[in-house]
Amino acid sequence: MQAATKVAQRTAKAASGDSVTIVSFSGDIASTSKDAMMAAYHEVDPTVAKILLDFTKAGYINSSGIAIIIQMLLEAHAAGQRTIGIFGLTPHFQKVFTMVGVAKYATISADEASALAQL
Amino acid sequence: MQAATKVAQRTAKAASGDSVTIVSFSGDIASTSKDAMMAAYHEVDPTVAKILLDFTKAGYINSSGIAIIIQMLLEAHAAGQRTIGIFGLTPHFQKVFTMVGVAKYATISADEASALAQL
Amino acid sequence: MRYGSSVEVRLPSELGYEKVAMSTAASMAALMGFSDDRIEDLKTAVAEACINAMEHGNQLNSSLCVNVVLSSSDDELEVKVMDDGRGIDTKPTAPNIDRKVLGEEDPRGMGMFLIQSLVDEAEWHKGPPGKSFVRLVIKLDKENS
Amino acid sequence: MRYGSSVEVRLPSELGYEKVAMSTAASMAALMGFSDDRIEDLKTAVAEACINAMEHGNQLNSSLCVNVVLSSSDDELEVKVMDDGRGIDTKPTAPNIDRKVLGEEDPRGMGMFLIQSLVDEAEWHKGPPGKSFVRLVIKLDKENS
Ligand SMILES: Nc1ncnc2c1ncn2[C@@H]1O[C@H](COP(=O)(O)OP(=O)(O)O)[C@@H](O)[C@H]1O
Ligand SMILES: Nc1ncnc2c1ncn2[C@@H]1O[C@H](COP(=O)(O)OP(=O)(O)O)[C@@H](O)[C@H]1O
Repeated sequence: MQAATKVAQRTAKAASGDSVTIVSFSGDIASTSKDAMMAAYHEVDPTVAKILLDFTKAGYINSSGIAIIIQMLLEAHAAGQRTIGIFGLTPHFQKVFTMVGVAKYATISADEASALAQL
Repeated sequence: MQAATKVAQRTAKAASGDSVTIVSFSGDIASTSKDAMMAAYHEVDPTVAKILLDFTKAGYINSSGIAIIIQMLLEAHAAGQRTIGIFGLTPHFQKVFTMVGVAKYATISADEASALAQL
Repeated sequence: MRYGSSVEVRLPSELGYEKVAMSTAASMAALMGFSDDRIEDLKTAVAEACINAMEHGNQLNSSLCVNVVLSSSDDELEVKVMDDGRGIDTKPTAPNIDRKVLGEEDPRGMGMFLIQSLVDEAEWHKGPPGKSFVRLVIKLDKENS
Repeated sequence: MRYGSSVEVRLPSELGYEKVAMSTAASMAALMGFSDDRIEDLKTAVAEACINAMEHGNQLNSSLCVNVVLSSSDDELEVKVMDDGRGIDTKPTAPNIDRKVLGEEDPRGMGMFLIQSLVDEAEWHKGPPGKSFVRLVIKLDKENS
């Protein structure tokens, strides 16, 4: 009943010159997305220090979906030196992510260009 | 309960060089639109021979709304030499207008440029 | 989608509310995987069925509801739109645009024809109050009707 | 909009169907003239309320329905989301992101908080089966909550 979450991974250069891994999610971001999203996160090379989560093509997002992102923040925090940024959320979901506190552990940017400029 | 139909009138040049009056409708095209739409049609100078009805900004269209357009075709037909074209419909409504026969009495074009090219 | 899930919506018999049923039906069809084109067809058919139920069935009596039941199965979505009127059991007839433009036929009278043209199955049933309905079906494997 | 119009939707207790309620609610709010921003707030609140009703109220028992009643008045839209569970009457608490990121708090548990934060009024009521509900209100004159 939920649109299967699809995942893609690519690399980009941050303003600082550092390499950044961008993980893009499309479809619904909900409880059913957990396996696909966490598998995609675990596929990123453990040595990668900067990750951007791209929600440009995400459709419906609910609080169980946000909990999956918090799970990533938890793992990144436990592992130490890894910076996570988020972009591509609509203004509504930028607000929602900020309300629940995600913005304290991940920079939320409107689009890829502004996300890369900050890393 | 229905979004009030708004109307605007302007003039353009057809490919033939003739002057064309474009009447644009926005909002819902439904039974409640009848007075506003027919008043707009009657405001067009009776000597104008070429009229385009612009639905680019129309939202919801139902069969009672299409009946108002047929009423315009009836009046144009009764008055004699007047050509009516329609543009700005989504592919779905281009299909629907064609199904009920409107395309027999009004050329249906995707956009303003192709509508003007045909007049 | 689990076989036999159904969603029910009740609307007041007030013009404009058909748009609420359109959204509900569109969303259910999207869950089932229908294409955007088919969803547009469904939306117009559901709107016309609801307008008829409000106007002709319930005579725009705002204390009467229009009841819309959306039932999904593996390969189709069935929509029943019920009203409290006596219903209708005649088949839709195609509008005659020549007669309409000549003023020989009411410019209206295209709703049932559109419903039948846009969906894969359409049937009208007369019934006791609250049980008159039109039943529409769109099929998942038949992307172009 | 006529004072006191209401729309009712019944959904199966199956995750994903909250999207149907979101569409219905969004469409009703659009008819009433709510801004796109407020409609987004309402959609998220309605989705979270339906998910809770399905999961916690109806324990995802697909034979139980979630009943959503949308009632409009001059200046507000009230949404009641009812389930067959025992309900809840505790107030939502704000998620503690520090504790979540440290693994000291479940990463979930944000639904009720979001509902309360996004709408103008939110109340949870315990009731007999089918009568436990959360009641949400968004107000037309209060464009930013
Ligand atoms: N639900 C209904 N109950 C009773 N009569 C109906 C119903 N739906 C349609 N009809 C009858 O069929 C006629 C044709 O309907 P339709 O093709 O939708 O066009 P319109 O509504 O514009 O008249 C209506 O005028 C009405 O007499
Ligand atoms: N409709 C309901 N019926 C019974 N309990 C509920 C209901 N809604 C919420 N709850 C309880 O409140 C808790 C918090 O809900 P919520 O903040 O939405 O987070 P989550 O659903 O992720 O746990 C739930 O875990 C559940 O115990």
